Amino acid sequence: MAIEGVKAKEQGKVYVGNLDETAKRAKQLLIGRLKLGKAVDWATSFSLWPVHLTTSCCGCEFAAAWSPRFDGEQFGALPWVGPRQTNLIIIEGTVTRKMACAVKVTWDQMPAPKFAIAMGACALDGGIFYNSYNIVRPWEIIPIDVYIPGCPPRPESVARAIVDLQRSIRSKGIASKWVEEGVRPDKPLVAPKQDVCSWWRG
Amino acid sequence: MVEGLRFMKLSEEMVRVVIEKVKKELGDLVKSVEEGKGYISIKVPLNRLREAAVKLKNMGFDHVKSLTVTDYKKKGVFEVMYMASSYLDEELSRIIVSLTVEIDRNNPRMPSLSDIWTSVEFQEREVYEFFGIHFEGHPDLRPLLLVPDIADLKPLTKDFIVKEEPIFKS
Amino acid sequence: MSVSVIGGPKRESDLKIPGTEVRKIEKDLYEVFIGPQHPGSGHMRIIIRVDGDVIVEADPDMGYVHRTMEKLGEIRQYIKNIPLFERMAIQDACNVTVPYVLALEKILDIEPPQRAKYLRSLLCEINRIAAHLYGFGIFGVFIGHSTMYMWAFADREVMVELAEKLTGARLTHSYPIPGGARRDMPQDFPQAARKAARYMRRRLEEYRKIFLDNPVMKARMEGVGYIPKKLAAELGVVGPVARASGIKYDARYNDPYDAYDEVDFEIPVFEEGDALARAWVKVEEIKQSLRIIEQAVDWLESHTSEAPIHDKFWAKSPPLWKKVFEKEGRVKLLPMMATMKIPPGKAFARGETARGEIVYYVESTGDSIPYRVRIVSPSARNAIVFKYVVPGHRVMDLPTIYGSIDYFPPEADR
Amino acid sequence: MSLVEVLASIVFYPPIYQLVIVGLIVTLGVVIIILWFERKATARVQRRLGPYHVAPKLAGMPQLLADLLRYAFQEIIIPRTVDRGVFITAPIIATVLSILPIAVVPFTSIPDYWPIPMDYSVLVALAISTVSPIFLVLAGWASNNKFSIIGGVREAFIITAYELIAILSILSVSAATLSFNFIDIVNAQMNTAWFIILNPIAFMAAFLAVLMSTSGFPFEIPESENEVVAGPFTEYSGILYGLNMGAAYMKRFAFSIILAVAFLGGWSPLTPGEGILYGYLLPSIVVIIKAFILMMVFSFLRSVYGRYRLDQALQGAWRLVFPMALIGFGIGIIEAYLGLT
Amino acid sequence: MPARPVAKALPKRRGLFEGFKGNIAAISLGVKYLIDPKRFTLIYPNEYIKLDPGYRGFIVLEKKKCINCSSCARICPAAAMKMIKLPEPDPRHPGKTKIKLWPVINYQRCIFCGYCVDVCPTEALYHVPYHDIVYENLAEMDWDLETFTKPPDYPTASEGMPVKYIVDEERGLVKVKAQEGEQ
Repeated sequence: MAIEGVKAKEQGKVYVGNLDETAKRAKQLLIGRLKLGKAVDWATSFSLWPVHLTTSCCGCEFAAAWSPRFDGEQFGALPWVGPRQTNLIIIEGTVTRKMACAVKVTWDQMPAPKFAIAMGACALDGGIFYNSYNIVRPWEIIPIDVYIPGCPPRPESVARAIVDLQRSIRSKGIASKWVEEGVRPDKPLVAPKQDVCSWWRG
Repeated sequence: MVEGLRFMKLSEEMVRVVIEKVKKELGDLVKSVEEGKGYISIKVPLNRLREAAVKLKNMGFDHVKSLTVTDYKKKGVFEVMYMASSYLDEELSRIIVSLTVEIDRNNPRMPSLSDIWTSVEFQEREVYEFFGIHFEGHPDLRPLLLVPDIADLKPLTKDFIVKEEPIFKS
Repeated sequence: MSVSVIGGPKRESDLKIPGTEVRKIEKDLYEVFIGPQHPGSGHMRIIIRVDGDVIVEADPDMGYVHRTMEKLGEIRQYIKNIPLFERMAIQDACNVTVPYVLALEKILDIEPPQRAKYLRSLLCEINRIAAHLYGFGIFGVFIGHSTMYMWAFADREVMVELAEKLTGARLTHSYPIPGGARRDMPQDFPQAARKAARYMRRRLEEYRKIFLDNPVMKARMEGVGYIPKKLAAELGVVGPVARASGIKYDARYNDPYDAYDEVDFEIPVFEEGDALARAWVKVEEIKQSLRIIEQAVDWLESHTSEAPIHDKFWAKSPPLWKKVFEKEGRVKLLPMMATMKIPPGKAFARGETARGEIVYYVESTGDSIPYRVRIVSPSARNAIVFKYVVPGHRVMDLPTIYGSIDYFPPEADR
Repeated sequence: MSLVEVLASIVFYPPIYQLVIVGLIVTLGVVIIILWFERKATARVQRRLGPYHVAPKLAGMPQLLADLLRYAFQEIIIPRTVDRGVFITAPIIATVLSILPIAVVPFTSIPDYWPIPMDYSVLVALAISTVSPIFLVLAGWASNNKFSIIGGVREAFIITAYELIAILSILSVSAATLSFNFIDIVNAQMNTAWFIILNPIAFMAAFLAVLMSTSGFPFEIPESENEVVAGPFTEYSGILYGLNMGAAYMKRFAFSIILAVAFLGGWSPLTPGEGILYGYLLPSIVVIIKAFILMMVFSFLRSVYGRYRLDQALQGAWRLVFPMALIGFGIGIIEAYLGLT
Repeated sequence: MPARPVAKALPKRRGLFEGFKGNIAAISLGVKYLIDPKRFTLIYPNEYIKLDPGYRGFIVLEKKKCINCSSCARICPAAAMKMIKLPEPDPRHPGKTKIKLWPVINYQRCIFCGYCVDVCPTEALYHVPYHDIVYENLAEMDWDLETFTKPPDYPTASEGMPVKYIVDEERGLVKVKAQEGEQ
């Protein structure tokens, strides 16, 4: 992964040798020769851990989707605390101007391959707050894989979205493609740039 | 049943008693006292607001439920209402009094009451960002909810216009 | 499996990445930003300064869910505001909208029929239990007890199921309308409600065993976040927080609305004022809500079914309206509802939601949209607790206090 | 010798068997199964299903495999602010050290199959087990993240509290048998009764100490997610986090084996006989099963308890569990004096 | 009999013994549920909840009944329901067209409040009792008139079997099979 502002030579230079090069070789070996691609897709699709970022009131139904009646854990999805260990973000409703920065930062903190689900009318086109002066459409800041309509959507809809995402990961080979080539086959990893943190930086 | 905890539906009689009491207590401070729908409106001049607030607090109105500001653009004033009520006094807790002042829309400055009623502290911060009313003597007057660039627009004043979409699809 | 090197201050401008700026703080204080991406803060941020393990300063940074409801309320027709304000606390939808409807009814000077009052109160109490269980679950997971979360959410589903039977939506019921309610009770509802009430009572005993009387959890809650009665009155805290501190205040009692002056229930008041007492207030309130549900269901069953809406909106309605009501129990709205003009006036109404008292101030100038709507929600009033009660506690007490006051950011930020 | 015998003699060469077979392969399997069990049991108590769709017929057993594989192929993010050397090496060293105690615990009484024959195996096992937490503290410190540092400091506090208790309570067994050798301890138990019956107080103390050291509920304080995100591991991603996650469970397994040998009679109902099968393999399976049952108990507690506050945990450790360990030690001395063992 | 505040006190239990008892009670309750979990989990794609007919799900227009009054668009709180102008042959003046208004819905915004259904003077709009449909791109959700006039595809129904939840006194909610013909 290229980082802006760092010379190509400096990249990947860490204490324990050239990790980037090592990782590349390992990738070639594992995916190319051992045909682990299918297994990676299978593992990723059954290990979608959503990061614990509650943007708004759809969080109620998000919580209910992991409650005993709908139990999101049956899909192997476990809401997790730190963004570094997760690979799925569920935008739960309205994203306000203040929250947009948090969404963007959280998304950037997550390791690839990562996925995003937009939940609720507010996360699609603002819902009932479509003309509010304080909201941001989340698809303007991060690339969304699945959209769930409803206000709030039923917990089954969240389950439906996870099932759909799992199927598309397996059928399109998103995770293995990422491991091999470092790109998402279907979508760019980064959405159109919009500086949502400008209010913070001042 | 404990005496004093007896249930009584709020009657006009009770409201009238409280109005009399307020009138007696506040004396010449008030411009007018009248009964509104669900509250008693006490209008006071701006320069005697703090005096009136102290007296109300001593009467037993120990907290503020709502700091309501209305923008009357045509009149050129902000109407600021401190809706106070009581927790510790069983009888007064049924009544809500609103301590109302009008301030100039173009120079929105008024004394802060957050040292009299602590419960109003966050609401004064909120009013500060939404209307730009500067509360003199507030310990911590910063925007509370909004990001700075929107707080500059003073979104709850009538100058800030939000449009609704028409019912026809273009 | 590739390695990326990101972040970190390299240049002066890099220092401005949110959360990483280096600022000088007096003394050896440690500034920790809790939230908004953080399980212990929900969708808000609390900036705490820590001296060792003790918090010396807490600054709640709200507004992450500020969705400008007061402004949008000023540009929308009266009836459209009901779903709008409902989004403040969707797990407590009926309770937050009833006071708005009450304010409108005060200006319109109409009184809903008795049946509508009972229906609204019934849904309010179902919502109250659901919201208390929601709060319980969040509180449980905040102090690490995931079973409490799961159990509370499992039992909340029973209440959600009841509400769905009654209104046709899981959470966002949009149930009360000026002058009445939108649906009548279905035939099989009373039986289900009574079963649910009996089930819930038994479950509360199990909650006590695994959570409230569990020595580990009790140690976490006892004496934490102590708010004395005087301080509670001074800070103006509401709801279970106030009642756990010995304040005998409940809008259902002090300013009764809907059917609350006809049903028999208690307002539990505790003196201890700590997190444990706040948890117990919720348990006792759930018990009382179950009583109200049973009474309301009895009343509704023993009275004949009629449209739960004021005659003003029903008497002149076309025959189709009556047909639909008889067949499905659904109250159809008159098209004039959309652009209904309300006479000029100002009204102030309060109601008791699960988290405490919510107040609405509605000002009308005779137009079809309100001139001003002011909402002060319970969480907005409880937010002050963070500033005045949290300092002096340990870092691990912050989630306990947060959970015990049942703070719900979308409601606080409006 | 036939090929099978040659292979068996290599595989069951004690250092290889204990470190590679039991220490790596069995431990990995046990961790995967116990994590699955933990999620399933918690789900049962919480009235839900737990992992299921990954393999409906196996009740979601491969769930942890999927998680591990996902971690292995995820991007590893190393922030520029961290101390890279320590950041990368700390979890690896912690993982290795956490399974090392297994190397000195004998699984049988036949001297041929002792990994490292020595008279002080109890002391060595305890000594090795005290090293690995230091690398967790280091991991937290190297992450250069406020939450990690708070988590690291909490870990350090917890170490001071449980270390003495763990050592003292396990040494009470040594006191009772007047030996620092696990073989003598097991033999003594086979002669009389298990130490969980002879000295339940010491066992309780040891149990709680192990719970604290592996941050199991109700002592899951360093990683308590509601204040400090993931504690020392906040900045870790990909396989490095997987290692960190696994290290705690591996450590728990190593401790469980020590407890099984010291308190639950080791290979007790079984008397090791001749040959690899009866002399080494079966006894070791008995020990592993006992350790597994202990781990199941540890895991079950997650569904009943929340977590203590840091100061309460420390207070409990010093005020309640430490005296318990002392009393247990006293009981051990009395037992030795009375010649019970 | 109206409300009344009642002062209550926390149960006072202290000491080592009470703590021990509390631990035992908690653990035994946990074990009880470990043995008999009383669970009612919906195994989602294999089962789906058959919702009550009164449920406010996706909205469908019966074009025959619609009288083009635009009440629904006027009452929609989220401005999701919009009127589109479509030319159609005028029956009274053959050869000429006239503009008619038809409602269309945008599920990017719809909040499922059901106001449009309740306000419709001819019951031309109705709810279908399902809600769990997701989309992979935004444009699909802005429905045109043709999509709006027929019930949306429901993939879940072909994958699983319908279940219903009933309130039970012992177990809270109980999952039962929904009969095919049952409403």
